[in-house]
Amino acid sequence: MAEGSHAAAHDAHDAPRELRHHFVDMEAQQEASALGMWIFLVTEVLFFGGMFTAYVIYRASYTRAFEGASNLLDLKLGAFNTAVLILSSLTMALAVWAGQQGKKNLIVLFLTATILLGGTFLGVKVIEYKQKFVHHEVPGPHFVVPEGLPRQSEMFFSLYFCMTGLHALHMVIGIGLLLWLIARARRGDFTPRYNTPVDMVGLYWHFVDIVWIFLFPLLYLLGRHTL
Amino acid sequence: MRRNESDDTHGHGSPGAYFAVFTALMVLTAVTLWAAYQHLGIWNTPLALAIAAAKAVMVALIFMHLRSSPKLTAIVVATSIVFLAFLILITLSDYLTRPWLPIYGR
Amino acid sequence: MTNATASGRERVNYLNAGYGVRSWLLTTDHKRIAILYLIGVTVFFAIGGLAAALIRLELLTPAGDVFQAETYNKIFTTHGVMMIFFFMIRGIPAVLGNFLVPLMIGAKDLAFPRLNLLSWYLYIIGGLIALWAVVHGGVDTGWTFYTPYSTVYSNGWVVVTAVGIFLAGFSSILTGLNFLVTIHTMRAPGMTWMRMPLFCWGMYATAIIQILGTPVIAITVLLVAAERLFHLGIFDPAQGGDPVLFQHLFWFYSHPAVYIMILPAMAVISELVTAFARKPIFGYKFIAGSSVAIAVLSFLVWGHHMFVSGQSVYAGLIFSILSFMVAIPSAIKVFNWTATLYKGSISYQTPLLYAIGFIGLFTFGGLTGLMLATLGLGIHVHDTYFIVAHFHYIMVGGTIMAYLGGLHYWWPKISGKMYPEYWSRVSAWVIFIGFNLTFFPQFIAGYLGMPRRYHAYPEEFQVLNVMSTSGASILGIGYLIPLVYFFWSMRYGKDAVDNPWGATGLEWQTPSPPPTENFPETPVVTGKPYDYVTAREEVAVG
Amino acid sequence: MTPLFPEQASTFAHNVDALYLFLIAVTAFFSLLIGALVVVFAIKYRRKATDEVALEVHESGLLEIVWTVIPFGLVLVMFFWGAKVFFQITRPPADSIEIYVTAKQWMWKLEHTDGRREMNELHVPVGQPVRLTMASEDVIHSFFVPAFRFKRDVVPGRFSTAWFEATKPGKYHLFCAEFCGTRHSNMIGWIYVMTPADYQAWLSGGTSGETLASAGAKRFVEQACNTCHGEQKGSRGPSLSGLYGRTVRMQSGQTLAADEAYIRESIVNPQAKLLEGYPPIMPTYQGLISEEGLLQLTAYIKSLSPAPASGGALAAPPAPSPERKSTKP
Repeated sequence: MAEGSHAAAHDAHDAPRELRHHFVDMEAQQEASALGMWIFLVTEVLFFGGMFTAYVIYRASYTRAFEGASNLLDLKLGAFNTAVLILSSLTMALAVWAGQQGKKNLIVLFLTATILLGGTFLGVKVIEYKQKFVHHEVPGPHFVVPEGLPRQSEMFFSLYFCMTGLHALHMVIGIGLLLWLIARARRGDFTPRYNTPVDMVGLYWHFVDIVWIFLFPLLYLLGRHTL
Repeated sequence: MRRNESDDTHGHGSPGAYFAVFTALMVLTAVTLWAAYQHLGIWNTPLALAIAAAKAVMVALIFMHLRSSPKLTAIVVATSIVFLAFLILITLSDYLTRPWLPIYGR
Repeated sequence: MTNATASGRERVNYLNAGYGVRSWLLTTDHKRIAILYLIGVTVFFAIGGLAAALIRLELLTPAGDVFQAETYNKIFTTHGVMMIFFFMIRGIPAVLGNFLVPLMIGAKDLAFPRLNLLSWYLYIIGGLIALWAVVHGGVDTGWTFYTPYSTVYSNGWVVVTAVGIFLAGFSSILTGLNFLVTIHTMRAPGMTWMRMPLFCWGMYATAIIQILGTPVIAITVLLVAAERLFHLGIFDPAQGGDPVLFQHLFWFYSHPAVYIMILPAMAVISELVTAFARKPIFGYKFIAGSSVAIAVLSFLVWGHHMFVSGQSVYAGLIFSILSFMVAIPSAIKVFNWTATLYKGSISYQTPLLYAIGFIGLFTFGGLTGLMLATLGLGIHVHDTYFIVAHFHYIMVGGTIMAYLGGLHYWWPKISGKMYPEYWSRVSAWVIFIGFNLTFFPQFIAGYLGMPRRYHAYPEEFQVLNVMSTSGASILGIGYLIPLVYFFWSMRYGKDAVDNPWGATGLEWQTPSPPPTENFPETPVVTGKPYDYVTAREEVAVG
Repeated sequence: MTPLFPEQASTFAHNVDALYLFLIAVTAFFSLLIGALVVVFAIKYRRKATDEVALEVHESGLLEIVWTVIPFGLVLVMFFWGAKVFFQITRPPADSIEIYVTAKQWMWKLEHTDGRREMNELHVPVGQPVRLTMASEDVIHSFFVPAFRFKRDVVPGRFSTAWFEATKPGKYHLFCAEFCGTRHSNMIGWIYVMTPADYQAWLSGGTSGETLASAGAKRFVEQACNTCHGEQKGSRGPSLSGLYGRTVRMQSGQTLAADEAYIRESIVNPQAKLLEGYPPIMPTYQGLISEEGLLQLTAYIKSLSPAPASGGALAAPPAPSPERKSTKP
């Protein structure tokens, strides 16, 4: 890491207006933001980690229930959503790239694309959830154990809803952040010199993508070959 | 440890690299779907997870610019993985060793 | 930049930089946020303390004749939730850490000042929600929220409390994140890692735990809430869930959380010992390294809370040996503090009294912790008053002693006023005596077999409980005295000089109280910390 | 004056107390050492002039090593000693009296194998190991007898096992040690340890109801377990006679000891561990049989195995490559 900060105070000439008073220069500020964001993502890893632990334990105990219940998920929709989310990661990466160039219109374009893709993902998720409600596969008092499956398939759906639900919540927050970015981009806030917010939201969005990259095989692809 | 300033790509990726990664991610998604239907014995899940991990690494390295980030960032990421492993593996060790000591009586 | 060197009382400092309510509630100055935290932490401590008083009142007699059983259960839950989540975990990092970390490393503020303010609001909102839940609705699960009692059987406001704890956890994460980034990126020129004050090392280690542990409790309480609301079965045995899994997830955070409470205390003690011995700390690298070692090891020992829970005996073995390992860095710290006193120039001012009290009580409390890590013995004393006594020795005898010691030590810097020396010594002694009288008998009661969380108890434990309750009354008075004189000193105390103790450290090289920007000029660090020999001339002036 | 130790009334008590005394000695030694050093230094090196500064004492790597290694050695002793006592407490001998415990808010139900039931009271003979198989109907409870120096959580959804051997006739407290709700502190009872003669007298007094195993046998038929788990050849499920205490082989190739935990799991989650040679057709009985019923069924299935010779063959854990016993009837 940097050996402390550089001695030169920033009060001298042209301090950029985005520079907060307590940082030495823009680079120190950018570095702190990036580190902060990464550390935040660490907390997110462990946040989801609690549920992954529960998943691992119960899947080991109730393998057959999990495999059977997993086969009740709509693989087509799940795979489609995976593709959508990967594509949204691409547009997000391009938005960050556009931000570094300071190309206002491109930023807005790519961010809009990302929002649309994120919205598509959530829309498909709503369809999937609705199917579960219709089939009484939502855990709780109205749950009906699917035919031919052990009773513990309810546990799979408990975890399915918790994990995808929290993931979807992260998507919703992400879309909110993207809208905020678009507003700022249209105002012309982002320049080659200052585009940290785009960068940070990009990190967040990619992280949410990574979570899904793991959720997809763990939830949708269990025991498909046994059919 | 600061990035070089006047780097053409700002030390970050370029659209070309992004498209390449995107293609690889889509291909791997297809592979994992295909693999899920193969009879691989106990290896279905490990393979699916390995593919997921490969995809995650690509997203992190290229999309998230981890490759061109300071070393500290890599340490931060590694820490999260190590502690996640502590949580899962140590908890699992309890469950896996429970049947080791049979409790008999008469 | 403001000219902060103007002499005399009219000097602009962070306290008189603005007076309106807005200037406080919308401040991003880490020092003002520290004061906001001080107020919040004190209020929640008072509430938790009140609950403690009611507990001790009920336990004065064996029959449960003061409160209904249900009321009693709600009271001890209130005590635990308030003290743990809203006082202990936040206390030293949020108040002293917030105030001192930027000062000690020569920065103008924390890296993310607005985030810092946000984290205070989250803390206060979370605290008020939890308070509303435990007081108005009532929660009777204990602070541990063991399932399936909390998810299926309890009638209390578990979900609301969970929301409060979740917000407080988020706040704690943001504070930790802020400290980590600040310490990494904002150190003054010349402030290398090995020149950093040990207080900052302690805060750094604490922040690591906050970052890595807190998310797990956050998801765990969310799952508990979800289970209550939607009847999921993740921890419900009726649906195939395992209550022991809840305990794993809970203690994965809640054991390291103990170190969130004690590491900052150790960090304070390191500063106090060296300042009042006027001698470089003995074994700087070992104390700094042991903080980080504790932070990492603390994540590997949670299962010693579960020796009788039905976890695998082999897991028990692993957790036991690892728990012993975490004792070693703690022992290293105690030995190094003691060695620091050797051939020092020791001044018995109040902060040192607290530090010495800490060393004694922490040593004893820590050693009794070894008994709990010892498998064969831990089974007998688990969930008895022995545990209660042990962790109060660490939490109250350790953390609160250090917190008060640190508050006295840095009070001149925080408020610009001196506290009354006589009364502060009296209170230190009253607290020490009251504390021991309260909690030592509980070790005996625990070994005799008195289970914790009992509303009524068999008569043979009464003598010990009467001792404990009388000690608690003394302890309560001991805590009231500083509350009074700190307030008093803000108006009537003597003005503090910049460096009243002749201590080293950047925080003493700036005016008391410091200007908003912390330092008139960015300081440059040229030597190692606690270099009293080099600093001698300045001391003579001070 | 109150005593400092509870009565020593089990075979664990002496061992636990000896360990405790050792740890007290260590605690006292280090607490006094640190306390004395702090006080002596504080007096001897008190500041004499306000501007006085300590002369630097150089750091000593050797000292750091010494005070790392000594505690390390000490904690290893504690660990191994503690582990030894721990294994004594957690491994019941094979020839014990069996007691079946059902915990519920807020009472203990204790059943003897002959069907005799007690409420918050347990009569046991002195000098004979007693083994507890415990189940909870609601939340987590914890069976704690201070005079015996052991406790064990009773976790819903599984059997918890504990054992003790009382050494001294008398009346001892039974506490619930895990917070279990409003009347947690009322969930206490008594253990009566009796001389063999008194115990016989107690046994012969009063009527004992139906034995646990025969109650279990009834349930076995009620739940139609016998349609699959019959003795005849070609049954859909394995025969259960002689199952308890055997090492069985799973489809996964794993071998397992068929103890109470296994029997219970096979009823509530039969798919978890599939016996080699049998298809996964058994439905789960989770939520369909009460805890008491599960205890009775377990007692019944256990009764189908011959009683072991005391301290006998059952105590051995499954070896890595066990002797192949046929799992088929």
